[in-house]
Amino acid sequence: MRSFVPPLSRLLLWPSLIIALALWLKGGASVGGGFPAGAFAGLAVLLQYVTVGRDQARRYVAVRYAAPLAGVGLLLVVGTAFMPVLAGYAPMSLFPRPGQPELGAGGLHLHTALIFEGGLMLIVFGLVVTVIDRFALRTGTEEESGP
Amino acid sequence: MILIASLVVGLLFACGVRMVLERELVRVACGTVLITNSSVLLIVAGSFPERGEALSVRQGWPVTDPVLQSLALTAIVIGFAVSALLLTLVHRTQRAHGSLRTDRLVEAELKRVHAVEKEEGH
Amino acid sequence: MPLWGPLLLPWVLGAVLAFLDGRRAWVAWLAIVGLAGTLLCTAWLLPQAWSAQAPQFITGDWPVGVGIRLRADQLSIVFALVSTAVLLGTLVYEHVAGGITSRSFPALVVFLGAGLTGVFFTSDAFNFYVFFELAMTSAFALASYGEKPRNLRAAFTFVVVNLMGSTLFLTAVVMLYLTTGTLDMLSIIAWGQAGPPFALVVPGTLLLCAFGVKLGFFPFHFWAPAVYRDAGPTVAALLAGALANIGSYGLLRFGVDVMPQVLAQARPLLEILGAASILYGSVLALSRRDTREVLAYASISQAGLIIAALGLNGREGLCAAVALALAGSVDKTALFLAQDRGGERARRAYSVAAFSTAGVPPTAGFWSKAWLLRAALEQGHTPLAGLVVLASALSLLALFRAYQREKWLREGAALHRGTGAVVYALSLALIVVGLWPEPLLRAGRDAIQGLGTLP
Amino acid sequence: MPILLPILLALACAPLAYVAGRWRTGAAAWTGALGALVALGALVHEWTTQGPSRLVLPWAPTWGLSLEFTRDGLSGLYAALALGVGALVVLYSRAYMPHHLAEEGRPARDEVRFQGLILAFMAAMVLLVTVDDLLLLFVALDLTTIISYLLIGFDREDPESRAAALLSLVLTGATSVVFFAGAMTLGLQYGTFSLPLVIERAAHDPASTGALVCLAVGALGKSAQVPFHFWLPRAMAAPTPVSSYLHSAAMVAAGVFLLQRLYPLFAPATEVRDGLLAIGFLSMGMGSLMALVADPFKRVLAYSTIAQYGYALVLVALGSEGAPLYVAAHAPCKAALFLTVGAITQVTGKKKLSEVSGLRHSLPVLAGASAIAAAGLSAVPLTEGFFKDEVFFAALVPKGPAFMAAGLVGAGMTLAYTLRLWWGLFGGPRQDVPAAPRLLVAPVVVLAGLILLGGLVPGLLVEPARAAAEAMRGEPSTLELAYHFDARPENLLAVGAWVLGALLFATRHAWTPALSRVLEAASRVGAERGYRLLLHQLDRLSTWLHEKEVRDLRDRVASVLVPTGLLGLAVLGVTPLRDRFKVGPVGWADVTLVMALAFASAAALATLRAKGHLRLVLLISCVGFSLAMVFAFAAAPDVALTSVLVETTFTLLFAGLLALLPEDRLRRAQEEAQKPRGRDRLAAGVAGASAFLLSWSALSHLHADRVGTRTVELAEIAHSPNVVAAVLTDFRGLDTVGEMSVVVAALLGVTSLLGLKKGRR
Repeated sequence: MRSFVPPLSRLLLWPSLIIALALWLKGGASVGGGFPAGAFAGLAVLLQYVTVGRDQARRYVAVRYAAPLAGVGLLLVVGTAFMPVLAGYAPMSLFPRPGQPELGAGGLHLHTALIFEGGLMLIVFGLVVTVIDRFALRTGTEEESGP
Repeated sequence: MILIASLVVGLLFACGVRMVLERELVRVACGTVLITNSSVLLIVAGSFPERGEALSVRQGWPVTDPVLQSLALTAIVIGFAVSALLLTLVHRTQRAHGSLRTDRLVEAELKRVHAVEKEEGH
Repeated sequence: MPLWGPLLLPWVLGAVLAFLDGRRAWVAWLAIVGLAGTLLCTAWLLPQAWSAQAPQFITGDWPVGVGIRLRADQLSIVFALVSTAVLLGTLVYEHVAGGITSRSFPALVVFLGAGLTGVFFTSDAFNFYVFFELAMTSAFALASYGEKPRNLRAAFTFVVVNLMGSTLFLTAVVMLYLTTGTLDMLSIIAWGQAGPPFALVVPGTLLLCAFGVKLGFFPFHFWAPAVYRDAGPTVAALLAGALANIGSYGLLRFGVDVMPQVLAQARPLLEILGAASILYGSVLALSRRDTREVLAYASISQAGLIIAALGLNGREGLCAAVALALAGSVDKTALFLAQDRGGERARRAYSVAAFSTAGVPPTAGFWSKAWLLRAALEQGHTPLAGLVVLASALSLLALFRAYQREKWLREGAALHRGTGAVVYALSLALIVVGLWPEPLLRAGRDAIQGLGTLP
Repeated sequence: MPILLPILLALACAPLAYVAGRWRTGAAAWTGALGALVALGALVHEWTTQGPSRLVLPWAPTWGLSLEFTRDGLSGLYAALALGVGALVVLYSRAYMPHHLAEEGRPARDEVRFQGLILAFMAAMVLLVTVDDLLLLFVALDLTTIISYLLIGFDREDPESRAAALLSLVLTGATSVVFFAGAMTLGLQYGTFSLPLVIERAAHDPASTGALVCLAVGALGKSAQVPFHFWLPRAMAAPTPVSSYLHSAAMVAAGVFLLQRLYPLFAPATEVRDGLLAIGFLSMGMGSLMALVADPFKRVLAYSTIAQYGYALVLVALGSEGAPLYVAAHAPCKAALFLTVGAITQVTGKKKLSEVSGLRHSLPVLAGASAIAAAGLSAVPLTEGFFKDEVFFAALVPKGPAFMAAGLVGAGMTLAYTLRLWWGLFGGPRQDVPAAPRLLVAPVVVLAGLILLGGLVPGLLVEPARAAAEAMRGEPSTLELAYHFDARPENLLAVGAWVLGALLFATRHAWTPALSRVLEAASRVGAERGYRLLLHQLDRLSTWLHEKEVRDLRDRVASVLVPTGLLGLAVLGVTPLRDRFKVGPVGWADVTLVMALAFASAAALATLRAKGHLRLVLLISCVGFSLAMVFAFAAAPDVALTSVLVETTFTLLFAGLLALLPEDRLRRAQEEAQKPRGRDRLAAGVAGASAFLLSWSALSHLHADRVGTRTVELAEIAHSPNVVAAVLTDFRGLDTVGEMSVVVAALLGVTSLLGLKKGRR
C-alpha cells in the first residue's frame, strides 16, 4: 500500500500548487483570492508531510523558508497598501485607479490587487506550513525524549 | 428564517461555552473554535434575507451583502490564526504541567501562591 | 507629518523584525529606535490634532463608509502617545535588563504598538476590531514570554478569557453594522442621533462587557490577578500599562463618542460596576502577599475609578476618565517594572508610582484622582467622592505594605543603571506632570471636547 | 519676586547639602544648616523691610490654578520656626547620625541622605506655610506626609520603625485626602482655589459644614489629635532628630497651622469650632495622662506633644489671637527636650526613664539647658513658655469656671510630667556616663538661650505674634505680652497650676501604678484599638474574599460570559423596542439552508457527548463543514471556500496536536473530564440563551440600506468584478492588511513557542 502513496502525493503537489496559483490570479474576477490560495498550497504541503514525512517534505525551498516567506508576504501587503502615499495618493489606493484604463486581456487583469493577494497567499502559506512543520518536528522529538 | 438562524447561533455559542467550561485543555480549544464559528454564522446570517448573486452582479438583482462577506472572511482568518496559536499553547502548557487538565494548572498556581506566602511570612 | 506615518512605521518595522533574531542587541535597538520614531511621529501630529480639522484620510479615497476612515483627534493622539511611550519604556527595560530571551519579542512588541496605534487612529468600527485583534494576538504571543510553566499558565488563561472578550466585541461590531448599515463611526453617530433611542443598546452592552474584559473591572476582572502575577514582569507591564488602554479608550470612543445615548442609559450601571470594582480591588489588595498580585488588584480598583468617572453626568467625569487612564497607564508600567528588582533605585521608582496610584501629590495620579473627586462633587455625588477617598487610603496602605516587605531589602538583584534609567524616566514623568499638571489637564479636557454630542 | 527668595533658598538646601555630602560626608549638615540660616536671614530681612505681600505665578490655567504665595504674619512665624529649628536639628544630626548608623550597621554615607530628607522636609514645610491656595496647601501637606514617611521609616531594617512609618503614612495620608475633599468642595463652591478669594466669598456665603469638617479632619490627623493621635507615639521609633523636628516644630504644627490659616472659614461655623474645642480638651487630657505614666522618654514627649497641640487646638477653636504664639513658644521647648533625650540615648544607650537617673553630674550643661526648656514647656516665668500659658488662660477666662478648671488641671499636669521627665533623667542617684559630644549639646543650649531670651524680653515676641494673629483672624491684634504682678485670673490660674503640678509630682509614687492600670484598660477601647480592629477585619474580609474568588480557568471564563449574558437579557427586558423579535419567513428556497443549519446544530450537540478526542475533533470539523455549506447556500461562495479550506487545515492541525499529546495523558484527561458541574451547564445555558436572543433581536432589525449596496455599485469602477474581492482588497483593504498582520503575529507566537532548537522545553 505504502509504495505508491508517496510518489502519488508528490505528483499531486504540482497540480495543487497550480490550482492555488489559479485561485490567486482569478481572485479579482471570481471566487478565490489570496487566502484560499495560500491555504490550498499549505494543504498540498501538508499532504507531503503526512505521506513522506518531515525530512522529505523539507526538500522544497518554499517549505524550509515558509516563515520568512510569510514575512515577505507581509512586506508585500503593507508595501502595496502604503506605497501609493509616496506618490501622493491615500493609503490603500490600488492601481489602476478608478477611471484609469485596465491593462491585460481576457480573464487576467493586471492590478496591484494581485500583488496584494500574492502577499496574502504567502502569509497564509507560511502560517500553515510553519505550524505543520513545528508540529511534525515535535512529534519526532517527542518519541525520542518523551515528555 | 431569522428565528432559525439565531437559534443556531445561540446553540453553537452554548455548546462552545459548555466546552470551554470543561476541565481539559483540548476541549477548551475546541470550545473557542465553536464560539468563533457561531459569530461567523451571525455575520453571514445578516445577509440571509436578501441573499442573491455574489458574482457577476447585475444592477437591481438581489445581492448578498459583500461587506458582510468580507467581515466574515476576516473573522474566519483571524479566528484561524488565533486558534493555531492557542493549539501550540495547549501543547506547551500540557508539557510544562504534565497534564491536560485545567485543575492541575490551578493546583500549580495555588502551590506557588502558598510558597510565596510562606516565604513572606518568615 | 501625515496621519499614516505613525501607523506605517511600526507596521513595516514589525514586518522587518519578524525576519530577524530579536535576541541580538542590534535588533532590539532597531525596534527601540523604530518605536521611538513612532513616538516622535505621533508627537508630530499633536498640532494637527489640536487644529480645527482633525487629520483624517479614507483608504483609497473611496466615499465615506465604503473606504475606511482613519482620523486622529485629540483623544486618539494622547492615548497613542502614552501607549507608545509605555511600550518603548518596557522594550528598553527588557533589553537592558539582561537581554531578550525570545526571538520574536521585539517584533511582537512593535506589532502590539502598530495594533494600538491603529486602534486609536481608526474611525471605523470593524477596522477597530482588526487592529484590536492585532494588538491582542501580539499580546497573546507575548504572554508566554519567558516560557516557564507559570508564564505558560498565565498565557493560557489570558488567551482563553480574552478570546471571549474578542468574540463579544466582534459580535457587537457586526450588530452595529446590521443595525445602522455602516461601519464608519461618524456615520453611526449621525444614525444614532436620528434613529430610535434604544436601537443601539444591545451592541452597547456587548461593547461594555468586551472592554470590561480588557480593562479588567468587576466582574470581568477575574483573569487579571492570575495573569499579572504569573506572566513575566515586562509582559505584565505591557498588559497592564499598554493593552488595558484599549479598554479605557474603547469605552470612551464607543461610549462617549459613538453611542452617547447608550452611555446615558448605562450610567447607573457604570456607577455600580465602578463602585464594586473600587471596593473589591482595594479590599483584596490589602491581604495579598505577592507584590504583583497587589498591583493587579490595585489596577482593578483603578479600572473601577475610570468607569465610575464615565458613569458621572457631564463632561468633567469624562475628562477625569481620560486623565485616570493616562496616568494609570504610566503608573502601572512603572510599578510592574520597578517591583521586579530590589535595591534602592527600584524602591524609589516604586514609591513614586505607588504615590501616584494612590493619588498623593505631587504626582500625575493625584491630578487624575482630583479630577474625579471634583467631578463627583460637582455633580453632588457624595458617595462616589467618599469612595475615591476610601480607595486612596486603602491603596496607600496596600501598596506600601507591599513596599515594606523584606524582599525589597535584598540587594542582590538591584536595578542597574540601564533598567534604573527606564523606571526613573517613568517616575520622573509622573512627578513632572504632578508639579506642572497643565499638559495632563489640557489633554483630559481637550480629548473630550470633540466627542459626541453631550450637553 | 523677592517673596520667593526664602522659599527658593529653603528648596535649594537639600540639593546643596546632597552635593556637598557627595564631596565629604560631614559637609552636608553644615551646608544645609548654613542654607537654612541664610533663608531665615532673608525671611527676616524681607519681613522687617517690606511687610506683607502676595505673589501670583501662572500654573495650570485649565483649572484656573496659579501658584500663589503669601508673606504674612502666619507664614513668617511658621517659616521662621521651621527654618530655625531645622538648621539646629540638621547640625545635631551631624553628631547623632554617625553613631546611630553604626549601631544599625549601615554605611556612614547614609547620613547625607538623612540630612537631605530633613532639609527637604524643611523646604516642604516652608512651602506649606507660604502658599496661599487651597490646592497648593494640600500638595504641600502631602509633601510633608511623604517625606515624613521616609524619615520615620529611615531605619528600614527595623520592622518597628517600618510599621510606624506605614501607620503615620496611612493615617496622615488618609486624613489629608479627606482634607483635600473638603478643599475641593470649597473650591467648587466658590469657583476658585485662591485662598484670599475663597475667604472673601465665604464672608457672604459661609462654607458648608461638611467641607469644614473634612478640612478639620485633615488638620487633626496631622496634628495628632484624638482620635488620630496614636500614630505619633509610634513614630518615636524614628531617629531622634526626626522626632525633634517633625514632632515639635514642623509636621504636627502643620495641622494647627492649617486651622489658623483657614480660620476665617471656621469663624462662623460655631458647631465645628465646638467640636474642635472638645477634641482639643480631650487630646489635652489624654496626652497629659499618658505622659504622666509613660516610661520611654520619647513617648513622654510624644504624649506631651499631643497634649500641647490640644491646647493650641483649643485656642484656635476659641478664636484666640494667642494661637500662633502658643505654637511658636512651644516648639523650641519641645525640640530642645527631644534633642536632650536623644543625646542621653546616644551617651547611655538607654531609652527608658526607669533605666537612667542622676545624669546631672556627668552632663551638667545638658542638664541646665534642658531645665530651661522644661521650664519653658511648663510655663515658668522668665521663659517664653510663660506667655503661652498666659494667652491660654486669657482665652479660657471669659468662657467660665469649668473651662478655667480644665485649663488649670491641664497646665498642672504639664508641669508634673515635665518635672517627672527632667527629674527622672537628671535627678536621683548618680550615674556616671561619658560626656556628650559638643555638637549634641550645642543646639539644646542655643534653644534654651532663645527660650530665656523670649522670657526676659517679651517685647521681641509681640510683633511676630501680633502679625500672625492678624493674618489668622483678619483683624488687627491687640495682643500684649508682659509680666503683671497682680491678682488677675490668669496669674491665679498659673499659680494654681504650679501648685497642682508640684503636688502631683510629689505624690507621683502613690498614683502612678493605679493610673497606668486605668490607662491600660482604657487603651483597649481607644482609637488605636479601633484602628487595628478595623484593619484586622478588613484583612479578614480580604482573605475571605480571596478564598472565595474564582481561580479556576472555567470560572474565570464563566465570570466573563455569565454576567454578559445576564446583562444582555436584562437589557432586552428593560428597553422597549417595537417588534423586537421577528420570526422571519421560511420559503422553499430556504430548505437547503435550514438543513445545513440543522446539520451544524446536530454536530455541535454531538460534540458534547463525544468521548474520544479524535471523534471530538471530527465533530468540530463537521460543524465547520456544515457551516461552510450554509455559507454556500447563503450565496457567499468566497466565505464557503475559505471556510472549507480553513476547516480542513484546522482538522489536520488538531489531529497533529492529538498526535503530539501523550496517549496516557489524553486518556486520563478524557476519563476525568466527563464530570460536568451543574453550574457549567447553567452558565452555558445563560450564555447561549443570551446569544440567541441578542442575535435574534439584532437580526430582526436589519438596516435595509447598508453600505454593502454602495460597494456593489463601486466594484465596477474598482476594476474588480468580484465584489467581495473588491471589498477585501480595495475598499476595506486596510482590514485585510491588519488581518494578515494578525496572522504573522500568531505565526511569530507559534515559532517562539515551538522553537526549532532541540532539547528546549
